[in-house]
This record gives sequence, structure tokens and C-alpha cells, in this order.
Amino acid sequence: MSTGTVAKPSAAPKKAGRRKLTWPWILLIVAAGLVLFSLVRVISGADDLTSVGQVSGALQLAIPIGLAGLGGLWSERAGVVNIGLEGMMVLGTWFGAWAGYQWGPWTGVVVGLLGGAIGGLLHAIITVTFNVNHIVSGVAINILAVGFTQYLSNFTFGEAEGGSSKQSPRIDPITDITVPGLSDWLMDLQQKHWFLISDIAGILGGLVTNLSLLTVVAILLVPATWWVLWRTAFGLRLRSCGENPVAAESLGVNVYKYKYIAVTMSGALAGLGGAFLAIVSTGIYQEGQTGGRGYIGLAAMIFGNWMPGGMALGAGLFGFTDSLKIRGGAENVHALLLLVAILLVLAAAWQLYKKKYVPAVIAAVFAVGFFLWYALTDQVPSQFVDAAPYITTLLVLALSAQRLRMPKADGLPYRKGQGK
Amino acid sequence: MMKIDKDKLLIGAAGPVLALVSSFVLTMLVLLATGLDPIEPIQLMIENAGYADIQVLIINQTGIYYLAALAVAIGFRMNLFNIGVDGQYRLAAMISAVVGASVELPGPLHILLIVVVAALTGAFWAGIAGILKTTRGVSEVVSTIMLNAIATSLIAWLILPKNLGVQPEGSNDLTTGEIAESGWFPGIDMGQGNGEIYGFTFVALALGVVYWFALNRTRFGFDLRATGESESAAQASGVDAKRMILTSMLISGGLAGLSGMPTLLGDTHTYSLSFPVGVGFTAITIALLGRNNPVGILFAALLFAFLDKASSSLDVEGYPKEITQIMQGIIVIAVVVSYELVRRYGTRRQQQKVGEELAAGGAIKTDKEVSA
Amino acid sequence: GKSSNDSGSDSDSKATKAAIAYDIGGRGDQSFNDAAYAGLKKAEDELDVKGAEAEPSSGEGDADKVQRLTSLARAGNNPVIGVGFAYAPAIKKVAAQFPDTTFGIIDDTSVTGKNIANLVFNEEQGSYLAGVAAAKASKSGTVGFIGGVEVPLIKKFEAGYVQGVKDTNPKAKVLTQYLTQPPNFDGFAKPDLGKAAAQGQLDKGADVIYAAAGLAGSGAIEAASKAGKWAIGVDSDQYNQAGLAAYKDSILTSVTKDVSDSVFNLIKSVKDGKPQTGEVRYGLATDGVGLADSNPKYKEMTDLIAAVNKAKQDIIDGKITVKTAP
Amino acid sequence: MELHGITKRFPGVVANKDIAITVRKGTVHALIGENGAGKSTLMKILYGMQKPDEGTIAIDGEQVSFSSPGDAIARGIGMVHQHFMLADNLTVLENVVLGGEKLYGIGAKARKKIKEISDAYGLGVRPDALVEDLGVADRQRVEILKVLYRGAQILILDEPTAVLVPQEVDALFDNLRELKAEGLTVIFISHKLGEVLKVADDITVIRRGTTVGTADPKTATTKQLAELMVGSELPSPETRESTVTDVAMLEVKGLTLLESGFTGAPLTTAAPADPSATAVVREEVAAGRKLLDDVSLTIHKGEILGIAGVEGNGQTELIEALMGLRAPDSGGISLDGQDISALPVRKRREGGIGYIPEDRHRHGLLLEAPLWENRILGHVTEAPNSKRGILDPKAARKDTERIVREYDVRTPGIDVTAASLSGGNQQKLIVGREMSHNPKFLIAAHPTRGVDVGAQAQIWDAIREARREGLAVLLISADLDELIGLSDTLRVMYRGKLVADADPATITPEQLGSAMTGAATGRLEGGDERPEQSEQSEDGDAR
Ligand SMILES: Nc1ncnc2c1ncn2[C@@H]1O[C@H](COP(=O)(O)OP(=O)(O)OP(=O)(O)O)[C@@H](O)[C@H]1O
Ligand SMILES: Nc1ncnc2c1ncn2[C@@H]1O[C@H](COP(=O)(O)OP(=O)(O)OP(=O)(O)O)[C@@H](O)[C@H]1O
Ligand SMILES: [Mg+2]
Ligand SMILES: [Mg+2]
Repeated sequence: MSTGTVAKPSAAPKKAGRRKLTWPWILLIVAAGLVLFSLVRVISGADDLTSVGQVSGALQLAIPIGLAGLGGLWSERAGVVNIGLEGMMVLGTWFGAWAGYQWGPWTGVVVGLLGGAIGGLLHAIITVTFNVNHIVSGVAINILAVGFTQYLSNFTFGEAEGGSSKQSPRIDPITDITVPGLSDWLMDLQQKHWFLISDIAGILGGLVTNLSLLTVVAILLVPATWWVLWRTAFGLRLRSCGENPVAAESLGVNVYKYKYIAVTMSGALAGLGGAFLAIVSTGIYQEGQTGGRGYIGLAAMIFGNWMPGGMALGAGLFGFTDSLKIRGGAENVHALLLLVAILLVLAAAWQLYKKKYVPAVIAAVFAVGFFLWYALTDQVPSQFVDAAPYITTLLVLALSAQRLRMPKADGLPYRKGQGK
Repeated sequence: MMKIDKDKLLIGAAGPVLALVSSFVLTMLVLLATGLDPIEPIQLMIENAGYADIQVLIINQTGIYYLAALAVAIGFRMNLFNIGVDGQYRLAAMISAVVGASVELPGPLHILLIVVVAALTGAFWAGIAGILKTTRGVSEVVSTIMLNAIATSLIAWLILPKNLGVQPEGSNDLTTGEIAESGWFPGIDMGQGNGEIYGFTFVALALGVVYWFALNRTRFGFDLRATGESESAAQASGVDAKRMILTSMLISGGLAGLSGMPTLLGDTHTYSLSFPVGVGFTAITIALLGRNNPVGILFAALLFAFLDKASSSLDVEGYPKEITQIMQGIIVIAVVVSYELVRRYGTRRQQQKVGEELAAGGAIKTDKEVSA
Repeated sequence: GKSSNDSGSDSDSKATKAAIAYDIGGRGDQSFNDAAYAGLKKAEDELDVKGAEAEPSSGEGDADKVQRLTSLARAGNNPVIGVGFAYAPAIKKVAAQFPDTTFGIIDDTSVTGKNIANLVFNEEQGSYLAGVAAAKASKSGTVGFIGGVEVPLIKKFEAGYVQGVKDTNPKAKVLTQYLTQPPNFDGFAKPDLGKAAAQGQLDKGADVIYAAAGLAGSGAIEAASKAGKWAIGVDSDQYNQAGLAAYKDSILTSVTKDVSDSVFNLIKSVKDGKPQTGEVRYGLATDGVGLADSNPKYKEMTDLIAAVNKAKQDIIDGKITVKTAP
Repeated sequence: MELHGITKRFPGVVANKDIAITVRKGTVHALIGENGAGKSTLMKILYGMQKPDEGTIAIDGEQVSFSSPGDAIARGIGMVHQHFMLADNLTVLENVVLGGEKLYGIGAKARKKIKEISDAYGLGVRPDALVEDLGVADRQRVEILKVLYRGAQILILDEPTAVLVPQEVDALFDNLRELKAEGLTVIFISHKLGEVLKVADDITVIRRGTTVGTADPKTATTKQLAELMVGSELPSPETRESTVTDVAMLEVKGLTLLESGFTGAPLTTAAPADPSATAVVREEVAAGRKLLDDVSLTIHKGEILGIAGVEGNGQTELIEALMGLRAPDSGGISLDGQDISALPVRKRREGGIGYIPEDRHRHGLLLEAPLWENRILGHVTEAPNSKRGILDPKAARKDTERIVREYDVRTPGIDVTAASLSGGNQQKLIVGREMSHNPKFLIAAHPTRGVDVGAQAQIWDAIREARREGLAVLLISADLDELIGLSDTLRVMYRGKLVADADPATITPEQLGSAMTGAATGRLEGGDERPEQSEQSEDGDAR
């Protein structure tokens, strides 16, 4: 049974199409996206699309997903598939809250991180030392973490003042920072609803308003991870364990050690995500609080091609669509219909340019369909609004998944001295 | 040959025994550590399992888990991770309930229609992931997670009274309307209010046999297993890997769709907001525990059903029910770790045999050559 | 064979034992289930009744509920109360088997029988009053409603609230947001979702937010409080809830739903030998639902209180009929 | 360096038994022995990857004990493994510095150092290329660079020449001599005795885990070495009388295969910033590199057509196109007069194509499945494996037993997994399986690669036997002796094109080798160094 997660077209050529995205291009794409978005906002009048609140809400929803995704990245870069992120996150929420309500939020953060790390360590023992299938181990850890925390809640929160067997007492909040002046100025600018300028102001404003210190830490972890994994000797060794552990071994790298570190770190990051949920997002521990965010984090990581930046983009996409829907989804998502329609028109044009007429026609037909849907209704049924993040992800993946490439030895068993 | 068989038996038995012993010991330690009696809860559960009504519940739940786990297992056999069984199961139950409630046909036909619709719906939903994988290379892990969530929304919309749903007078529930009695699957009444064993449970078992036969005795099954073991070797052997992915995804979804049938046809006769959820996730664990083998899955499903149902009165006796979930987690880990340990031992034995064989073949030659 | 309920089937002694079977979430949810538990606790203290509780396991079906109720009934509990509409099909089956036991079900009137008491509430009436209060308290003319999960029960809250707002200020705008769709019941449990939704409505100018979202509502209350706007609580008087002490000044009022009393009353009626049967409705008239007035600032708003009281009287008198679906 | 009394036991196998070797400083010391003799194991012990059960290692007279390759590296030992130890998805730079980051860091300094070494030895390594994009010879150079980068004083090369053409081998040997001149010690493992004699200063022979003798390269002949190695004369792949008929069995016309780019993903398509590179890349994507360029050939009944070529010049693609694993962009294939261009793999196999894949682990076996299931693989629709869609395990098992008997597959039974057989025995099983279905046409890709001498002879015999009965064979091999000895006709493939053809009776491996590097085209004449540019038709058979 495999742990492989990405289809590898076995007969596909190696070199073609695997060109790197360079910075100018990334910026260009981002700029084009922004213009398009702004256009949609102006036409549809859904000013909330890029409001300060929207962006800061998206950030808040994206952070736990992103931290889980970062955890997945560490582990899979070292060759261990970690579907146990969800469980490690659960440990993070529980331990974070347990320590947090008693000894303050920052202690909670540290203990939550340690709680997740314990889950990661367990995963490492099972998969690295015992060489058990990674998915089995991850699934078991998910079950165990949920059972264990729920069980313990009976004896801890259940007996605490202001708590119950399902939730913890309230945890003191972590300081929020808002850059004075700048934040207000951007807010004003955003509320002018000018084309493009207000949108940029909204996005920047969202990034400097009501920012929890832990949010700042979490955001910094993304470039930090990139730097550690791609710019240090430690990171090179760690990644080599995910690409070809036998080769690493032959150069004197202690593969077990790096796998252990990576998977434990992975648990710690997921635990931090859990602690963030409990301490910053909610202020209490709540049974079932993670609600599958560990899995979404994993999805975001795959989406991001096992790279920190891409992963952050994936988490951001989830956070953004999630926030769109939760903040008056009927209207916001309705505006997205227009965006989809425009994108489909662009896709049709592209296909036409490449002389692929059938896909062009299909895209055009869908474009018209979405235009009509947009024009003839004011709202999207709330049930569909809920599905927006997931449909968006599927669409984006369908357009780009073939470029994904997971670490070569990801999910494969490894034993020292057994390489050929 | 005799020796190998004896070895095999010993090795085969060692795994489960090691696993069960260690998981019980660990569970007791957890209970002890929290200051509870380590023996009584287990005693209570065993006692509970002795009661006929609980046995009925266990058997019925086993059937449901069994089907869903088969759905997961067939994917695993192909290296596909169908996390979407839960969504496929829910959507299939809902759509088939709607169809079942809207028609009235002679008994067997009515049931057949519902079952076929369920299988098709499940297959359709899984097929989306299959198509995305074969044509666009989208990982089925991600797409089935997404499709689970999308199924939730779709069902929520479809079940609105303005669409396909019904809100019974005076109820706060939403249902799909009741299926007429001709569409109920007859069960075995255990008398004395002990409940009914769902008739569909036997269909589930029969499907287990079919699963075994299809996988181990047909060309199709061989191709499927070959693809799961080595996609490249299977392709070179003439398997169309893409078609295989799609086919097994469809079968997996179809089975997932069927796993809602015991409940729908044997008990609720309608799909409502309180239809059981999460079956597909438990099924992943069960399939892994049963090592994707139809007999193994049966035992695993039985074990999980037992833990679920026999623990129902633990809270009344003052023991947190969550202990069973801890047990489930520990069992899974204990089983796989002990299997791995036993497997390592077994491989060593096997290699030793190969080595002996080779040595026997080359021994004479070696002796002669030394003098050369 | 032997059934798990055979043991201890020493029933007959009327109402010395009463039982409740919880909805998903179970005891400790600080909301619906806990309210039912409070009623049982009160009965234990005041009526000398021995209470039993049973929790569901996640993902269970009707058959499990049947087994649970049967086992509670066999054990001699009377009444046996199912908390939540999910118990309806199970009660239908079990009640027929135990004609001498009274079964209570909360939030459902679809199953009937002479030993079944349907404990239902006119949530829409309480919500109507909340709407009146919101319309009166709002300066911006925009108010918000946040529903936890989009199910008919919560839509009742929405319907009453919207009607109350519009009747009071026809020009007012009501923003409506549901957090999740069934069977994903996270919307009752995730305060962060409540917070984000409330933030969205606040950004759109809402200055009173009514959250019928169980625990997720606390997130909405937090957001409203931080923005210096009003929040309206639900189910119990949230002004007095320990976990929300930091934000209580912003809790204008709460729509109460007296589940606890309904449980207590049913147990009492059985104990008294006159068991309730059929629909037992708790509305404004019986104070089964209503508006809390613990917040001193609320008490100062005489204009608002007058409007609320008038509306309440009109509903009781039948001059206003409140819709149950939006 | 002195190795003394080294013994290493694996479950069931004694890989090394009381081995004693002395390597003089500043020499090239060759280690030879047949498959499974224990050479690699010995080297892994010396390199700290495996621990000896008994015995001692002394370097410069000082006793050492390594618990990991790290220790060995620290003592100045470097090893180039038999199977490349490279991470495909990392750059050359990353592969080189891995584990030795302390030396020059992982950045600019390291890059400079790599360039320096590369220039000094003419390795021509580009530090920032992805290893995955490199050919075998380049990878080999990266492996050597890895060792030099660490400043190794003792260099172990485990079968470095197996995948190289003669010219590349010569280049490698030049490098080795240079290294030797600088005082480095080289331990060199090879099966190719001619090479060994050319480069080595000392030779040690290992057989069945023990040292059976040493030889002086100045006086020894390959024949003597071979006898020392195996204890008997080496079999030769020589084919005796010709069995070629006039009946064409396989005809390939104008087969062309383009490297396909990705389509339909405009969202993330981006070209490199450098404009000149952009143009190139665009063109490539638009036109596609030609992996197969108008390949035409005919193989007759009873004929073995050998294709020589450096790996990565389209042989793999040709096989895949013939098998139906890849759809060519143009061209036709017909088997026994029937057009099979549009048939899927399975139909082609049923139609009589047998396939001995170049990578048996990836394409020929289910490693974790028992032998009898492996016997079914690839022929699941054919008798005796199944009837009307239903498998017939009994018959398959019986037939597996027959194959095991007839092809001398050494195994305790047919229920052991394929993984537990040694490479040679795995290969015999595959050959037996493919021959059991009386193929009309056999694709034999490196049929004896890494297989020991005995098994090699058996496999050659099997192929010759079938040829006599009218089998057409496409033989692809890196072993030029095998190719020349076995083939009736030889063609050379270069950059996806069949660029030259030769008569196996007269051609020498050196000539063939130069054609393989693209240095010679057209008809290669034996003995004549300068190939004449004949304008023979592309689709004609090569005689
Ligand atoms: N990790 C291992 N576990 C068990 N047995 C092994 C292992 N590695 C090698 N062997 C055994 O040791 C023997 C010697 O193997 P080794 O790889 O050293 O041979 P070799 O001389 O390098 O052969 P070749 O020419 O094929 O490379 C083999 O026959 C094999 O059976
Ligand atoms: N990693 C390993 N673990 C256990 N046993 C091994 C391992 N590698 C090799 N062996 C054992 O060594 C024996 C032969 O191995 P090996 O494949 O090296 O033989 P070989 O003749 O050198 O073939 P190849 O051409 O594939 O190298 C087999 O019996 C196998 O069981
Ligand atoms: Mg070998
Ligand atoms: Mg070797």
C-alpha cells in the first residue's frame, strides 16, 4: 500500500515543462491577479472582497492551516508522510489550553508545541524505528490523540472552574499589535473603494491590523523554514533523507537522526497550529476544535508543491475563501462567480491561441454559464458558499497539479545498511 | 514444506497475540495512571457483549464497517488512498433515499433500484477524484478530502424542503421522505425487543467473498494487485494504469455507496440530518488494521464494532467512554508494530532458507575451487 | 438470548428514577445538553429523584438510540427524556414497548403517543423580541444574525428575529450568516468562526449582533464587544456566564430557552402521578422563552423595554403571529 | 592499507570469508570476481557502511574501526558505489557537498571549489544542474567529484565502467592515472578483465567470499584472470551458424517520438528570465526534442538485431514504443505482417512479443509477490495462467515449477517472494517466463546485466535456442562483447537516430564505441578505422 500522493505519469518525460518560476514572473502573475480581483470588486460592488477585515480574517484562518502544512513539509521533506498532523494539532490545542489557562498564553504556546512534538516523536518511533507504513501510523495517531485528549479532559477541564469535560476555562489573550497610524490610514484608503489602490491598501491593512504576536511568529516561520531547509547544511541533509536516504547514508549522514528531528519538528509545528487555534483564534480549548484542519494543511502543502512559499499560498487560499464565506458569503462568493467567468474567458482565449478548439469551446460555454449565473442572481445559496474553498482548491489543482513533485523517497521505508 | 507451514502458523499467530496483549496492557496502564480500576471497564465490555441486543448492534455495525472498509481497501490495494469514502457514503445514501422514497415498485425491484442508485452515486463521486487523477494528475488524497466537504454542502442544499427534502410536520429534522415498505430490506428479528439483524449485513459478507474472488481469482484482480505492487511493472505487463485507477476508484466509490444501505434499508428508511456520519474515516483504520484482506477486515470491523457498542454503558458506570478510542488507537499501533517485528523475523527466516538452498547447490564447487 | 436490559428491570416504583439521553456533544457542552442536565439536577435536589444520564457516541444511528432508551426504560427510569430531535424515531419505537413509562422529547412534535411528552419552545417568539430590541438599540440601522448550523431549528430563530427587526424598523437591514451546513455541526462549536462572521458583519456596519450559534456565539460576542457594539446571547442568560465575564457589558440581552425547566417539569409531573403528555409548549406566555434583562445598561433603555414589552403582549394576545421559517 | 581476516555473514550467506588484501599506497588496485563474490560487501565494510563480523582494517599501519561512512570519510576514504548514490531532485552542488558541509559550506565557496576540481580533472561538471537531468556518464563524474571534494586519499570505485562506452572508459582511466600520480590510492572493481589489465598495478581475485589469488597485470592475461575468477573458462556469447531467414517478423517504419511538454496549464507557465534561454525553451516546448528520430528497421525470423548506443540515446524509448508503453508521434510498427501500431500493450504481448526489460525490478517483477504470481505477470490473459477471465493458480504454479526446473532458477520453492532471489535467478525466471509463451519477437534489453557468469551462459543459450526456431530478437546491451557476439546484425543508435550499422563478424568494440559517441556514422567496416559514408536507405535492414 502506498503513501504516494501525487500521480506520476510514469511515461512522462523528465525535463519538459519543469521550468522554474522566476521572481519577475511571480510578481507579474500576482499583479495581474490583483488587477483582475480589483476589477471584479468594482464591477460587483462586493467591497468586502479586499477589505482590511477580510484580509485580517483570512490571515487568522490561514495560520493554523499554514502551521499544519509547514509541519507536513518538514516531515515529508525528510521522507515521512504525516497524515497524523490532525492528531498532533489536537494535542496542540489541548496542551496549549491546559497550560495556557493556568500559566498564561505564552506558556500555553510552548506546551502546546511540546504536545504536538510528542505526537511527532511517536510518529517517528513508529515509522522510522519500526518502519511501519506511514499512513497507518498517522491514522492511529489521529485516533489516539482525540481519544487521549477527550479522556484527559474529564479529569482536568472537567474539574476546573469555568471549564467542562468538553472545553477549557478561558485563556488570557496574547497581545495584539496594530501599527498605529498606518493601519488607520490604510483603512481609510481602503474604504474609498478606489480601483486597485483601495485593494492594495486593504491587503496591506489586513496585514498590519490586530495582529497577534503569535501570528507574526507563525508568519515568520515560513521564510525561516525555507531558510533552514534550503540554505543550511542541516536542511540539505534533512532534504537528502527525503530524496535518497541511502545516498545520504553513504555520505555519513545519520538518516535516522534527521528523520527523527524532522518528524518531531513536524509535530511541534502542527502543535503550534493547535495552540494558535486554542489560544489566539478562540481563547478556549474546545473538543473537535481542529475540525480537519490538519488534513487541509496537508492538502495545502501538496498544493504548494512541498515548498514553503507554495504551501503558504495554499493555506492563504483556504484562509481567504474561508473568510470570504464566513463574512457574508452569499454576496462575496457571488462576486467570485464573475471572477471565475473572467478566468474562463481567459482560459478559452489561451486555448484558442494554442489552437485547441474543443477545450476553448468548453471553457467559453462555462464562462457564459457563470456570467448568466452571476447576472441572474444576487446571492449564491449558502450551501454552495460553504463549498467555495474546496471547489476553488480542486479547480486550481486541476489546472496545475501536473507540475507537482514530491520528494522522491517520500513515504518509502528505509533501513540503515540495507541499501543496494 | 511441513516445516515452512509450521513456521508460517507460528508467525501468523504471533502477530495478533503480541498485539492484543500489548494493547491491553497499555490500556490498563492508562486507566491506572488516571486512578481508575484497570480491569472493570474491560470486564464490563465483555459482559455487555454477552447480551443479545448488544450483539445485534455489534453485528449490524460490523456489516456497515465491513462494506466501507472494503471500499477503502480496494483503493489501498491499488495504491490509492480514498479518504472520500465518508462523502461518497453520505451522498449515496441521500440520493438513493430520495429515489427510493419517490417510487413504489414490487419488493425486490424497489430494493434493487435503491441499491443500484447508491452504488452509482458513490461511484460517480469517487469517479470525479479518479478522473482528476488520471487526466489532471490531482492527488486523490487532496481531491477526496475536498470532495467530502463538497458532498456535505451538496447534501445540505439538496435536502432543503424546496429541493428534494422533506421537513416532517412538527419535526426539526430534514429528511428525504420515507421509503415505502416494499423498499425495506428484510432482516432477522432476534425477538424480545433485541432488535433486528439487518438483512444487508449478509449482502456485505457476500461482497467480502466477491472481493476476495475478484482480487485473487480474476485477471482483473491480478492486474489491480499488480498495479498496486508496482505500477511500472504492471504497465509493462499490459495493464492500462490510468484505466485501472479510474476503475478501482469507481469500484471503491460504489462499495462506499453501498455501505449506507444496511442503515437505510434496514433501519431508518430515510436519510435525515441525523444519519450516522464518520463511517468512512473509521473504515480507513479498519482497512489498515485488516491489512486490506477480506478476512482480516472482517475481524477488524468486528473488533471496532465491539469496542463501539460494548462500551455504550461505560459512562453510566462512571468510566469515560473515550477509553475505547484510546484502545482503538493503541490496538492499531500495537498490531502494525508487532506485525512488523514478526515480519522482520519471518523475512530473516526466509532469506536464510534461500541462502541454505544456494549454499547447498554451490557447496561442492566451492570446495574444488579453493585449490585453484 | 439475554438482553443487556434484563438486569435490574425492577421498575414500577414511579418516578424515583429519571433519565436523560444526551444529544451529540453530551454533558459539558455549556449549552443545550447542560441545560437539560440542570433540570435533572434540580429534580434530584428538590424531588429526591435519582437521575441517570447516557451519552451518545459519535456517528451512531437510530438503533443505538433505541438500545440506549430501552436500557434506560428497562432500568426503571421514568421519565426517560431524549434531548434533541434526533431521538424522535427511536422514541417512536421504544415508547410503544414501554406503555407505562413516560418519554420526553425536546424540540420535536413529530412523534406522538399517550406516553410521549413533546417539549417544544417558541424560539421564534423570543427571537422576535430580540429583533425588536436590536432594531431599537441599533444606531446604524444594520443588525446581524449569526446562525450556528443551517438547520430548521436555527432558521426559526432567524425568522423571528428578522420579523421583529422589520416590524420595528422597516428600513433596517439584517445581515444573515450561517457558520456551517449539517451534518457538519462545527458551527455550534467553533468560536473562531463566530468571531470571523461577526467581524464581517461589524465591518459592514452592523451594530447589534444576535448569535444563535451555541458556543460559537461566544466568538461573536467577543468580536462585538471588542468593537464596542452590542451582542445578543442565546439559550441561557449569557450575561451571567462565567466564561464571558470579560465581555458581559456588551451583552445587551439574551434570548432564553428554558430547557432546564421543561425537563424538571416533566419529571415533576411524573412524580406527581400526572405525567405530561402530548405537546407541551413553552412560549412567551409561560416564560419558557423570553429576554433576559440582567445587563444594567439594558434596564436603562426604557424606550426599548417598552417596545419589547408591547411586542411581547401582542404576541401573547395573538395580535402578532411570528413566522417559524424565514 | 591492509585488510585482514575480514568475515561478513548475512542471513544464510557468507559474503566475505577471511579476506586478506594489502593495497600499496599510490597504486591502482583492482578487485575482480564474479557476481555475488563479495566485492561490494568488502568495500562497504571498508567504507563503514557495514560492519565486519570478524577481521581488522589497518590504514597506514594504524588499526581503524568504522561505525559509519562518516568515520571512513574522515580517514580519507571515498567510494563510488556500484549503484549511483545521487539524489535526483537535488543539484549537483547539493549532492556533492552533502555530508561534507563543514569543508567549504554549501554556498559560493563550495561552488568555486567544485569548479576548481572539475576543471583540474576535466570533469566538466555544472554545479547547478539538477542531477535528474544528467546522463549516466555525467552522474559518474559527479560521483567521482563527490569523492575528490572530500579530499579522499583512498578511492574505491565499484564497477564504474559498467555503463560507460570505451571512450568514456579511457577518459576515466586518464583521470585515475592522474590521481595516482598525485599519490592517491585507488581500489577498482570491474568484471571487464581487459580494462583491469590496462589500468591496474595490482590485482586481487575474489571467489565465493574469499581471496583466491593475486595477479600481476604486466604478465597476466585475461584468460588466466578469468580462470582464476571462475575456476573455468569464460563462456563467450559467440553465435555460431546463422539462422536468419527472409521472412520479416518485425518492421518499424519512420518511428518518431517527441519529448512532450505539458499542456493546458497556462496559470503557472513561465519562462526563464534570460531572454536567449527563453527562445530556446519555447522552441523546445513547441517542437519537442526528438527522442526517436525517424527510426526504421526490420528484423527477420531467426535474426538477432543488436542495437549499440550510449544509454539515454533513445533505446529505452524505442523499446517502449515497440511495447506500446508510449505512443509515437509518427511511424508504424508491424509484427508478422500485421499492423500493431494502434494496439495496446496487452494485445501486443498476446500477439507474440516477449519482453526482457532493462530494469527487471521496475518493469519485470512484482518484488513482493511470490514466484508463481510473477510467472503470471505480463501473461495474465494467456494459458495456462487463466481461463475466461478467471485465474488458474494451480496451472500457473505447475508451470512455474517447470520454469524453475528448466531454467535452473535457484530457489527453495515457488512461494518465496521474487525479492528474495538473487539478481541472476530473478533474470532467469523472467527469461523462462517470456520464453514460455513462444514469442515471435523478443525484446531483450540488457538480458545479462549484473548477472553472474553461469546464469549469463544459460540466458544466452536460451536466446540462441529460440532463435534457431525462428524467433526474432531485438537485443540492446551495454556489454559490447555480448552485443557483437550474439547479434546477426548491428545498428548504432545516437540521439534517437540509427546512425550506423556494422557486421558483427568483423567489428571491434572500439569501433562500435566510437560510433556510439557519434564520431562515426554510416556503415562501419571491421578493421578500417575510417567509416565510409554509405547512403544506404533508412528503412532497409542492416545487411
Ligand atoms: N544486505 C545484504 N543482506 C543479505 N545478503 C547480502 C546483502 N548484501 C549482499 N549480500 C550477499 O552477499 C553476497 C555478496 O554480495 P556483493 O554485493 O558483495 O557481491 P559482488 O561481488 O559485489 O557482486 P556483483 O558483481 O554482482 O556486484 C551476495 O551474494 C549476497 O547474497
Ligand atoms: N537489502 C537486502 N536485505 C536483505 N537481503 C538482501 C539485501 N540485498 C540483497 N540481499 C540478499 O542477497 C541476495 C542476492 O542479492 P543481490 O541482488 O545483491 O545479488 P546479485 O547477484 O548481486 O544481483 P544484482 O545483479 O541484482 O546485484 C539475495 O538472496 C537477497 O536475499
Ligand atoms: Mg550485486
Ligand atoms: Mg557489487
